[in-house]
Amino acid sequence: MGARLVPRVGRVVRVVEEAPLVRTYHIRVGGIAEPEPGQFNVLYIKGFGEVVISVSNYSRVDGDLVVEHTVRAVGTVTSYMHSSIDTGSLVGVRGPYGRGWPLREFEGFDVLVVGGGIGLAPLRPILKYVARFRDRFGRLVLLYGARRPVDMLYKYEYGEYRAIPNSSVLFSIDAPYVGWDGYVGFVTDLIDRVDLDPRSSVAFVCGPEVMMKVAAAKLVKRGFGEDRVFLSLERRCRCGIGICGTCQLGHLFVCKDGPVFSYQEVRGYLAVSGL
Amino acid sequence: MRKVSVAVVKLTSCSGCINEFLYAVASSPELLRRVTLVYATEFQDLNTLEEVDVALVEGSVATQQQEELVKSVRSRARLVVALGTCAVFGGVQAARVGEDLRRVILASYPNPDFVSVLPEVRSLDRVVRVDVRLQGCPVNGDSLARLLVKVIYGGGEVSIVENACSECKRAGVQCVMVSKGVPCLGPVTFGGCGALCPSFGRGCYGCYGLNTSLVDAERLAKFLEVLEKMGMSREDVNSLLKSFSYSALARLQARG
Amino acid sequence: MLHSVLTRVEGEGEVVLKTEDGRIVGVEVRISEAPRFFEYLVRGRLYTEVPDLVSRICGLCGVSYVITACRAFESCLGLEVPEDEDRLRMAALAAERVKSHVIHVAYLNLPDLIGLGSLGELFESYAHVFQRASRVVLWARRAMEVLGGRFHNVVNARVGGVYSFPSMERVRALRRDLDEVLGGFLELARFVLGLKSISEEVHRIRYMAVAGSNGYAWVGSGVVLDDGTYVDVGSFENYVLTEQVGYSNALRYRLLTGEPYLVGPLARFNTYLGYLREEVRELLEEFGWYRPLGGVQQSIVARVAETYHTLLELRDFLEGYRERTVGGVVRPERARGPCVAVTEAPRGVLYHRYLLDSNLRVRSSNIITPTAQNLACMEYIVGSKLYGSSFDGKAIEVAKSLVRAFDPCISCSVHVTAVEGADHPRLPS
Amino acid sequence: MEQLPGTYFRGDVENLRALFNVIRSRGLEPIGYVIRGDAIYFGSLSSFELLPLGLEDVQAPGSYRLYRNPSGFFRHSSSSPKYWFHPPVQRVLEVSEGFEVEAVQEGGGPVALFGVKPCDVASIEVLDRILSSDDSFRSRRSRVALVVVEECTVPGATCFCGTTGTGPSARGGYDIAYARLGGGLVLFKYGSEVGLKLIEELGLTKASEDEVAEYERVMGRAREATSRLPKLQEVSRALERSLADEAFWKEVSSRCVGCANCNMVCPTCFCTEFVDYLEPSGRARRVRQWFGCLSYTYGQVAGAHYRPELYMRYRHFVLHKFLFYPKQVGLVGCVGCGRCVTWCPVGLDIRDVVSRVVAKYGS
Ligand SMILES: Cc1cc2nc3c(=O)[nH]c(=O)nc-3n(C[C@H](O)[C@H](O)[C@H](O)COP(=O)(O)OP(=O)(O)OC[C@H]3O[C@@H](n4cnc5c(N)ncnc54)[C@H](O)[C@@H]3O)c2cc1C
Ligand code: SF4
Ligand code: SF4
Ligand code: SF4
Repeated sequence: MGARLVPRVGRVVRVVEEAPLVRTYHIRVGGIAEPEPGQFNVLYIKGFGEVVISVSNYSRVDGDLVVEHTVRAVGTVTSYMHSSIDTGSLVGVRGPYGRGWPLREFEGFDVLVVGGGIGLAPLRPILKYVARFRDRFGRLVLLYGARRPVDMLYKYEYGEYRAIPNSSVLFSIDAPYVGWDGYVGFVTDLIDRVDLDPRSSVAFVCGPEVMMKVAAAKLVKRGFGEDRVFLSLERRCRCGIGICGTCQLGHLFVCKDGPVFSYQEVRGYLAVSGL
Repeated sequence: MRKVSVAVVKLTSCSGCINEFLYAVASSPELLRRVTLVYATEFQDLNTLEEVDVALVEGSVATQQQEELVKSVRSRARLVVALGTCAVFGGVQAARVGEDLRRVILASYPNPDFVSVLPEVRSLDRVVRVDVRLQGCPVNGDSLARLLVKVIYGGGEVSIVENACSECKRAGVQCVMVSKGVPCLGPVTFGGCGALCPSFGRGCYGCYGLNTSLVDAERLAKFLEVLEKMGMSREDVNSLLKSFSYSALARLQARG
Repeated sequence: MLHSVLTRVEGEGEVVLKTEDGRIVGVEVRISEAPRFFEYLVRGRLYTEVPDLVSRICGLCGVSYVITACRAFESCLGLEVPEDEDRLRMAALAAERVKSHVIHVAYLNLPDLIGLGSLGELFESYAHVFQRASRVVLWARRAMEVLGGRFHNVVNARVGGVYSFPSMERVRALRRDLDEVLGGFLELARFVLGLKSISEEVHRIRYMAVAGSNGYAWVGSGVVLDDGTYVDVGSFENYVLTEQVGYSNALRYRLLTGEPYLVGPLARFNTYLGYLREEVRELLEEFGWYRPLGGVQQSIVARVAETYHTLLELRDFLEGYRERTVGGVVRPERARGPCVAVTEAPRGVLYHRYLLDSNLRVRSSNIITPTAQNLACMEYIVGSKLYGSSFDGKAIEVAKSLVRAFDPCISCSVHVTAVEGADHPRLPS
Repeated sequence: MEQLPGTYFRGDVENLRALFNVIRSRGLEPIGYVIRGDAIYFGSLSSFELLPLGLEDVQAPGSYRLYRNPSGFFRHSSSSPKYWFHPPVQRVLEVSEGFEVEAVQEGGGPVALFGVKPCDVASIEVLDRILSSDDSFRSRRSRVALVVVEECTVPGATCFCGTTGTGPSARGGYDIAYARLGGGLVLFKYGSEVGLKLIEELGLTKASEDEVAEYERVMGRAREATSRLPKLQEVSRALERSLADEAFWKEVSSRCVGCANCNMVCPTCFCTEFVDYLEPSGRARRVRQWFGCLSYTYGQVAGAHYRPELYMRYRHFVLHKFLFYPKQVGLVGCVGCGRCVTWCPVGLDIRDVVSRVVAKYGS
């Protein structure tokens, strides 16, 4: 009787090769709700398992949704997706789940988006959202870092981001690379170069956990309130709806209390190793 | 319909795991239809080893020839599966390691000069890179079938590491250690057998191998104290561990 | 020149035909399977641990090993096995024989008889045969799971009996499925027995089976030779000669006279023909096979007959089965003399001997396996057939099919021992 | 409906049997502790004889023995109500070759918890809250039409339900509770209208003042025996302060081998993993099964591990029960049954850990 654990069946309508080992799947599916920025779906790959993947964008087509999921091949199911799931393939979709970025709460604020690597995926809907409701927010700053230029996601969209009025976009890569004239170093270094007034700004961060911790600490130091810095966390997620228990971080369930948390909520837990 | 080519390679072992493979394919005609055996000395005559999708390797490496064989298998196989406790840990034959080889041979053979084996008994991963480990003496044929099907479809199995106790409890079997005072290695042994021994009312003797992602040398030593109180000597546990978990034990000792 | 010709046997071995000027001048059965030194591995172990360990000698006939070891210790420690527990263990032994025989008949031997190279081909062209065989094997597997815990390395046997009785429910389910399995098996049996390709060739060979068995050959007090000579298990080692040859990792055995001898289904069949059940006899008569078998290639007939007989015995066992509680564990103090036992493993006489020290730990042991006993016989039969003939594809085929008819299980044959060396105290005879 | 003071009824085991039969005759399936072979399981009670009435369990850290003893008192075994409410292995999905997804439906009629201990009843309430969005659990939960509790007159040596406030007497959430006192006397009380009706139907008479006094004396003793640990609020507070004390957690868990027996026997541990089966034809099945946070994979993700060391996972187990559960569902997750103490093969004792943490970090 696992009604909530039963996926809808969708079809992959397009696959975009983003970067080495990263592909974006556009999946057309009916009967699921419109996702909020920062929410995720659970994708079921028949016979192999489910994976929790953020919605990186979506659109509507004739009453169906086309949800975009940017997937990095790292383990069993995701690697199988890369080798065997292509345009035309059927994929199970459950969701959208979780608490996304609190954009409504921060209308009128300047928005700082900090992403690292695959972490840009759940942040992308923020960019789309701000672009769509441009007048509801102040400045928009995107800081995005990757290991190498080739690892950067959504390269084809950077023009679009830059074209958002009153916005700036800064990139970084980890180590020097031929032809790269942008910043070299940690993306968190870029925080120093941002001239936002912390008192009227909100920060949304997603990337590897160490990067998020550094970013949050830096932002707080710069004057961002701990309740104005939001992180999208990761733990082992199986059910997506808080009944399998494996995603607990302290008393929080990453899947249903998160994945987006204010730094205030999780700072204590993140400070203890292995909690 | 996708087919995978499979090589079944036997090293030092008893053929038990290969027979589980035979069961795995015999249990489902559909599975059999999707497997092309390209190398299997046990079942067929044609025996040149070419490129294969999957090499199922049973047994541990105890001779020079086996070392060469397994390296050549590795170079030709996309996926190398260490099949069973011998391949994963060394197997019962590893219990002789560290003993005077001549004495060992003399226990079985009148003329030791005719027999040539290496002093070490190595698990597969100490000789070549291993992609999948399926422990068990013998390996569980149903798990093997499950893996094969996933490989045929182009993927693999999500790994879950837990000890035999979890299976025991899920199966509703009452813990023999706690309820009968019977020494049992289940608490430190990889799951996978479905808690077979406890379900027959006896203690686990560890044939799925010591789970070193859970116990370190210190914890193991403390656990052995518990077994000792139940009447199983340290010596006996150690010989069981050497028989079924040799390489894991060696790893623990190396870690200190 | 040397030519290696053997595959499709359990384990690693080869038959080498030696030639001079294109003529075959010698045959060597080489066991290249790496030795595992079980005689050494069991040293110092408590007798209670030995059955689980020696079970690993062979992935095909582990129950035989377990039961032989258990019986060896029970005899020297004076342990009585409750009758129900003994019957349960013997039923597991029976299931093992079924499994082993059907695998050999259908998967390993049949391709020879119908001219196919492999299991895969058999499956393609004889799907029905394959499926019937598989069904029997799968049933036997389930039987072993219910009775002994699993297909190989069963866990439900201990020195003194068993660990627990399977539930009635599981036993009933087995019984329920047996009828269909038997029906399918009979079709397979008829197909095999009706094959014209079973060689009528006669080999003049000595053979040996377990003696003193209650009914058909399972376990006993000793062995009996084709000429009726009875040898008590206690003097078994005095009646066989052990030899070791440089080209093989397995020891081999001959009778005291130097003659090679055969153990296994054919030996049992010829010795116990009159003990086969009525239904088996009728089936054999239908195809003219109710008579002593003359050549090793006819072993397949013995295997089919034994399988049928055993399935029927198992049916009786399952029908009479009652769930019980197991007897308590008795802790014996000391062993009276050497611990010896013989069992009919699927491939023939299996002999174990252990000496225990005062702490009931193994001091030394000797395990003589069926395939090891058959090696000399294999060489003899292949040699006498091919000696002097020209080396060609036909000779290779002949050699292969002859050796395969023995169903050599090489995994176990390399664990053969031992002439008493300095290390082994000689047994009092 | 609350028990009116003084409204206890007296009876004996035969009345219990009568109650059992009435319940069955109403079409309810009694579930509770069932004798099966040489062990006690939690499941369907097809007859009154299967109740472990003449059995006694003797528990200690790492040890459990069951004896036949006509006047003995049975507490519980390793098997808790979780086996029934949140089965160890559940099929979730069946998916056809062509990707038609079918949710596994599970039917079943109404049931009555019969003879279930207060701690275990409390554990169901905990599961109720934590698994509120689990359809399978909820459907099983909704089948419970009646609750008959057996109060613990003689608690076991590892029980500490008095501390957790979950026993030894029934706390509510029951229709009928009964206590087995010496000399075959069984004292009944009701917790609902339905319970009262049933008691009346059984024709039970009111208990005497002496009997009630005896009952209160026995229960008082039982409460005292199970209340020897520090107060729960203090435990939570101390735990909160101990979070980062690596050395402490390493020390208290140094004998743990990560077998996860504690998780499996704990009536409120609910964590599950999913396993995917694929048939050669392309048919697939998803199965959900109990998974303990002491197991290695707990906290592991592709390419990283959030709780790589065993002490971290042991710490999580303890924290979850006493610190996180209250924040998650407003109830302490430990119901004081002592199972994790008894069934830990090395006898690690959560009571010790709790006492030590309070000793070190208490106010
Ligand atoms: C809220 C959230 C959003 C995510 N969004 C994305 C995304 O947009 N793009 C992307 O590529 N990845 C994302 N991930 C990570 C993604 O879930 C894992 O990479 C994926 O589950 C790995 O599965 P696997 O089967 O390939 O790996 P395996 O290592 O084989 O894992 C087996 C199972 O463990 C669980 N698991 C393993 N790693 C993780 C992990 N890192 N996080 C959560 N569960 C895990 C999954 O259930 C998985 O099926 C997200 C994770 C979370 C928690
Ligand atoms: S933590 Fe231990 S004592 Fe508490 S409810 Fe769980 S098993 Fe019982
Ligand atoms: S203690 Fe561990 S296994 Fe139990 S519910 Fe909590 S997190 Fe899950
Ligand atoms: S606390 Fe005990 S029962 Fe729990 S995992 Fe550790 S050793 Fe096992």
